Amino acid sequence: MARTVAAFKVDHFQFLGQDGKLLDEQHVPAVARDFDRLTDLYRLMTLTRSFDKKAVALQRTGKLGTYASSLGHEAAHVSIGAAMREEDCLAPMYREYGAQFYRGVKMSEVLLYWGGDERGNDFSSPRHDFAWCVPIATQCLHAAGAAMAYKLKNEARVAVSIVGDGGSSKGDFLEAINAASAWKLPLVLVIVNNQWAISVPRSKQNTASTLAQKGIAGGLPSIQVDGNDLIACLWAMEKAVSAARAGKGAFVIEMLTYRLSDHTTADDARRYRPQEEVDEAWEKEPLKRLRAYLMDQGAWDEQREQELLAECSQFVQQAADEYIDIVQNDAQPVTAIFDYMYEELPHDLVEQRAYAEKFPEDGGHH
Amino acid sequence: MARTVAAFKVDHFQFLGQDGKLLDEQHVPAVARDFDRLTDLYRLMTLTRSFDKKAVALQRTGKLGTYASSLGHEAAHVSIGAAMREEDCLAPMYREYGAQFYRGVKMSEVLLYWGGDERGNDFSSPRHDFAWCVPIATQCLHAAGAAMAYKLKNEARVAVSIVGDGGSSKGDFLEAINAASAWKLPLVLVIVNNQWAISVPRSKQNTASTLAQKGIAGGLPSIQVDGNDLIACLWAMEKAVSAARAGKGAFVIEMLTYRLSDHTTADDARRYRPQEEVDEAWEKEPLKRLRAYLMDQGAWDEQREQELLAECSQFVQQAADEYIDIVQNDAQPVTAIFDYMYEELPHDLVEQRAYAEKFPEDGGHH
Amino acid sequence: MAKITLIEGVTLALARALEEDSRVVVLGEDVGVNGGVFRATAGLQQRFGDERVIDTPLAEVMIAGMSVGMATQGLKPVAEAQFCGFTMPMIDHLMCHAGRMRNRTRGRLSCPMVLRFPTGGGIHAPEHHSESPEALFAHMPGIRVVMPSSPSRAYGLLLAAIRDPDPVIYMEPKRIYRWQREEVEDDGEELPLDVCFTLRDGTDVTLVTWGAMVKETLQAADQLEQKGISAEVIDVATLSPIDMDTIIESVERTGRCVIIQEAPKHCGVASEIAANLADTGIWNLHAPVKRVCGYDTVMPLYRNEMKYMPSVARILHAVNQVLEVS
Amino acid sequence: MAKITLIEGVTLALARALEEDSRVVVLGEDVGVNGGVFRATAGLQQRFGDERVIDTPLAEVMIAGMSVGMATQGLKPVAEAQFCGFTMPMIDHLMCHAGRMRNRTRGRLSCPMVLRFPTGGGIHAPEHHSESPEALFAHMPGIRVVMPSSPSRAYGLLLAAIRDPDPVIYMEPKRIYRWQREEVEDDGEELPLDVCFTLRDGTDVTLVTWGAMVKETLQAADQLEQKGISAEVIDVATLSPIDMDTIIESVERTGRCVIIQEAPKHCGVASEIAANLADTGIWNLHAPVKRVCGYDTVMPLYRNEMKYMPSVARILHAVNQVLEVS
Ligand SMILES: Cc1ncc(C[n+]2csc(CCOP(=O)(O)OP(=O)(O)O)c2C)c(N)n1
Ligand SMILES: Cc1ncc(C[n+]2csc(CCOP(=O)(O)OP(=O)(O)O)c2C)c(N)n1
Ligand SMILES: [Mg+2]
Ligand SMILES: [Mg+2]
Repeated sequence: MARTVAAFKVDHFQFLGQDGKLLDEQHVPAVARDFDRLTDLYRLMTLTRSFDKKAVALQRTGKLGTYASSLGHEAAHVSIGAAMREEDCLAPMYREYGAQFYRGVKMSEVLLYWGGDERGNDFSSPRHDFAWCVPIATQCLHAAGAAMAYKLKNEARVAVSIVGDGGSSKGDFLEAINAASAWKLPLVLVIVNNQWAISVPRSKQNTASTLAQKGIAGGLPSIQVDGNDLIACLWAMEKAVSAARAGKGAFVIEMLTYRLSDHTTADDARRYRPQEEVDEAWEKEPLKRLRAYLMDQGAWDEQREQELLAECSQFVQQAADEYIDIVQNDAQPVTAIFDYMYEELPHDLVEQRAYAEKFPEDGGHH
Repeated sequence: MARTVAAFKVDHFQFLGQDGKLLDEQHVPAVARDFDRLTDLYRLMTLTRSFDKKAVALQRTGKLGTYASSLGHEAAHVSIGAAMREEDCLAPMYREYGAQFYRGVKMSEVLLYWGGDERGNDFSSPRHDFAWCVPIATQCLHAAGAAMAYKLKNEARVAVSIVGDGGSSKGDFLEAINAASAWKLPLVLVIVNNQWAISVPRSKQNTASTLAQKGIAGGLPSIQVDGNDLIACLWAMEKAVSAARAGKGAFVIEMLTYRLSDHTTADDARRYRPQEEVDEAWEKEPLKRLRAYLMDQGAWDEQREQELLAECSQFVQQAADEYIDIVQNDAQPVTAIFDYMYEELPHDLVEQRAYAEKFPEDGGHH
Repeated sequence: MAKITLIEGVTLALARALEEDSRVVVLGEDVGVNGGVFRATAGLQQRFGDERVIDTPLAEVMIAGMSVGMATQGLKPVAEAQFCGFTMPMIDHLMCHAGRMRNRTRGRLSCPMVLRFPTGGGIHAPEHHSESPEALFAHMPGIRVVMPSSPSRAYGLLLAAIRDPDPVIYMEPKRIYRWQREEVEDDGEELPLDVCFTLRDGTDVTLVTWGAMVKETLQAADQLEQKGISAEVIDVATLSPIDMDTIIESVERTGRCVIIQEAPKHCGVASEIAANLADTGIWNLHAPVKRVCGYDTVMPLYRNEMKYMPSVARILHAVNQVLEVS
Repeated sequence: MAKITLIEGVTLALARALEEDSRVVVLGEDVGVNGGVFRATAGLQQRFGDERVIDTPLAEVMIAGMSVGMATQGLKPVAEAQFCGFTMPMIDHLMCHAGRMRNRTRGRLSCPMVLRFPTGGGIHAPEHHSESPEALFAHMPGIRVVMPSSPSRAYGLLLAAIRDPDPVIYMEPKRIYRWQREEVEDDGEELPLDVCFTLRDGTDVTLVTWGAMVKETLQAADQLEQKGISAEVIDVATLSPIDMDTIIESVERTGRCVIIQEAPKHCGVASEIAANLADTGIWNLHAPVKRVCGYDTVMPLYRNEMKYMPSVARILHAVNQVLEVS
């Protein structure tokens, strides 16, 4: 005898069409009418894209190491930052600058990090956010731990972690879902599904119809949104963050977007994906869509756009200059290799530090 | 705008009631009428339970190391063995003797293993099955690898792995689901949910309503069965194994049962769970139920039961004697520590082996 | 003052840490109601509640990863791994995060966590319950590794580990969990995390060891004494960083050194100690430095496990080798 | 015969192994269409199809665990980890299963798998891309650890690793992937997995190293030669087990030894070599054994990474130290 003991579904949300028109004028979240907020966020999305361009240029001219672009992810990333409070905690992967800028991370910090200088991770703010996380998906468990800490300390704070479509295959992410379920953690797990994990397409990660449904493993509410629609992303994030803050437990959100760039500046995506796919994705990209909407609604115009672009390029140039200045005039000494290893340097490192100081030329000749 | 992009459910299957009556005479799988087969399996379940009792007794009298009992799991375990073909591959955890006996593993081998002798893992048959696996859930990925091997080699073979309710929280299991989905592997993932992971109750693993739904993360068909109902277990296993063999991909089956014993002989479950819960579980145990059914159907009677019990106790005594004989009269020499490390012993181990032989007394005095 | 065992020293230190610092949280599989499979956390959940002493789902990566997360956000997680063999999935978060958090963020975040677990063989346990993986942890930058060998050191070193502002691996030699009883005052006094303990003074040879092998090493020293040979016995206790000064100072006096470790020999902690002796300690050596170790094999299942581990006979054999040279 | 680089030696060996043995399967993240992030598997999927050269989901535990499973069931998986830092989640399956399968089952099952990955620093890569974790693997029983330092050794050792009936970790020193070109005949000749290679004969001091540090060590030997000092240079190549005979025989002639390793010093492979010199090699030593290593710190981000790694200057400094003694 069979009886159904559990049933689930994954809903997909989109409010803003590719053309910048609302799909359904009647049913839109309030934020769709908050043009001040939307223009602010649009400005940040634009700034993020300007930054991205500058960072890639710095890399191409040998002034920056490998850099992971956020091109095309701006709506997803900015919405994540915008939905959080300062006291909440972000556990990013490595390309979500839009979220971090919103939260107060400086552009020069991003550049320092990719420029091979640990000071990039010493965010001016927020001081408690996690650093960029290279080992894929491990940040999800750090966020779960942060959420656990807030819960145990009775603080109304939420932890948010971001993972990619690739990273969603990893045990760390899946164990984070389970942990969130076990303890009803104030945790939001965002999957930024940009269709590619370096050269591996989403379809090779698994054959499930959505990635959001991974949350069902823990019985978590799990939804999918158009990740190029800022309104949908923000609506979903706010819903999830406020549920988490209210003690209702965790949420999984899959944001469907597209990596318009190479994986990083060390990658050449032409080796593995057709240009037509990329061209098509450009049609759906998030800035154009939001700009069209705002213009349509009279909240934006070409002149403000031009002013914004000029402002942005000035701003990112400043950040670049700041970065160059630091690495050229204030490089970390060799002792910086030792000085942050422990609160108090153990005897073996005291010795090694002194030894290292004997070789001031080291590293120079390579 | 919302649209549902994926929908799922988990069905629960039970055919045989606690009282040994079919829940619905009209809808039962064919095996429910195959009394020859059912009595065979009932015999093996009974034998497994006799073995279990003997093994615990050996441990209590100092003749065996820590032993993990299978008490209460007999329907689940035997069904797993019975649904597989010899050429299929089992990746067990550590207490599924019923499955292994069906497949040809000898009782004396089980005793050797828990008796601290590697020869227990040198199964006389089937030679390709995985050994007992202590690091929880890792066997799921070995089974996935085996399934991948069969798929790549175009062999119509199926890999089956077993994991507990506790183990279902671990990344290895969750990554195996993902792998099975990615490659449509001929893999059956069985969760034997016996409600406890040592002292941690199922409810603390996560708050999802079923464990079967973990399979939804990979879009795998995922069902739950009454793990004390041999007919339901066998029906589900056969369905899953034949789908896998036919190239239809993987399956997740959660079998709901109960660990009637301590976790292992090193554990004392009275420390953490109420006797009433255990008493209640005894009402649902698998042997009684199947026996009642078979008797009801005229396929079994008290005399055959008594004969069987006598046979079983003779059989397990033989196995115990065989085991004791081996460890007393044919102990592994110190060189056995070295001789299976590599196909050809490297020079460092050749030296260490010769050195070890100089200390024949070693180990004796502890 | 009651005489307590090594594992009771662990429990006592955990209780005091939970008592004195509300940021301390104990977590792991079966640490709550059950009080741990070895009873190391017995009674703690009852006393401090299930928000301070937390049973986790069965997921070691999760335990490690969440401990890192909790530690960065103002708690002091003291996580338990149930057995040494099950720490392997935790290595990723230890190596890639716990040991790097402070350095990575230039001190903005830190990771004051402890991972404690029973280690070593000799209790007739199943596979994966009897390994000695300390060398893996000792090779990780940013992480201290400690192993006590007596009830008082169990207490004092664990307190120090929990109070330490950086990550510490605390390995408990389970074979000697209940070997000796000792009076241990619950005075909250910690022991330093960067010194060796000289357990016995001697003049002819220095025996260096840690954890459960302290037992056989002391027995070997006893037997040597009966033959008129005076062995100094040093318990290294902290395996990263190692207090080589104490060891080298001893070898300066004895001229001879045998290092005893239960773990496999190749690239073990004993190798590090011997390597230091081959460097700054070399002029003091009157004989080769011998290492008496577990073999470079898998730890056998229990019937042969004691054949794997260094015995008193093997220690004496090595001591004879270094004494023959003169 | 074309002159090829080290990484091309890897590709050549992979192609030959795929060609000669239908059981060989290459798998990993981005190894297929993309040909690997370093191009080590370039062209292989095209040539051998996507059932022989397989792109996997992003899940290292899965790659390791499935490789173990495949290896027990008649295949020879050659798995790639994308960077050294991402092998940490694989340690569980390597330590608990790959290295134990044969022993555990008394030879019934075996685990002929290879895990290969780029290792070491010096290419300005992001965090976790530049570590040298060989000591962790070398400490694991049942697993061979190999690191080539030239195109021909890359080819010959990888072929041997793949043909080996037991698990082998094959670490590729990415800093010298394209350092030198060498004529390598694709003749299927393997090189032995248990010997050191003497790269340069000398009489005054023995320099022992492996992987990318071979570069600086040879440079140091050149500079020493100009000062009239004759340095022997040994590439250890196989780090577990180590061919100590070759090293000890060399030190017997030179009386002096400096070991150079990029990895952190504490409990590294250099420690093991020095420990052996302190034992059986001790009577040959005329000076302390010096280790020139990476620091016991996190590998810095790229701006300081070369300051972390042993430089020619640091090697020369250590050589001077051991030569001053006489
Ligand atoms: C554990 C681990 N394995 C491999 C890598 C190498 N790597 C870096 S990014 C990446 C792909 C990530 O894809 P996805 O998760 O989809 O994120 P995206 O880069 O697309 O934003 C890989 C394989 C890594 N950083 N960490
Ligand atoms: C990775 C790992 N962690 C911890 C353990 C210790 N341990 C052995 S059995 C067990 C509980 C397993 O529970 P479950 O998965 O439900 O299986 P059951 O024993 O109930 O059949 C634990 C924690 C282990 N063997 N492996
Ligand atoms: Mg992606
Ligand atoms: Mg269970």
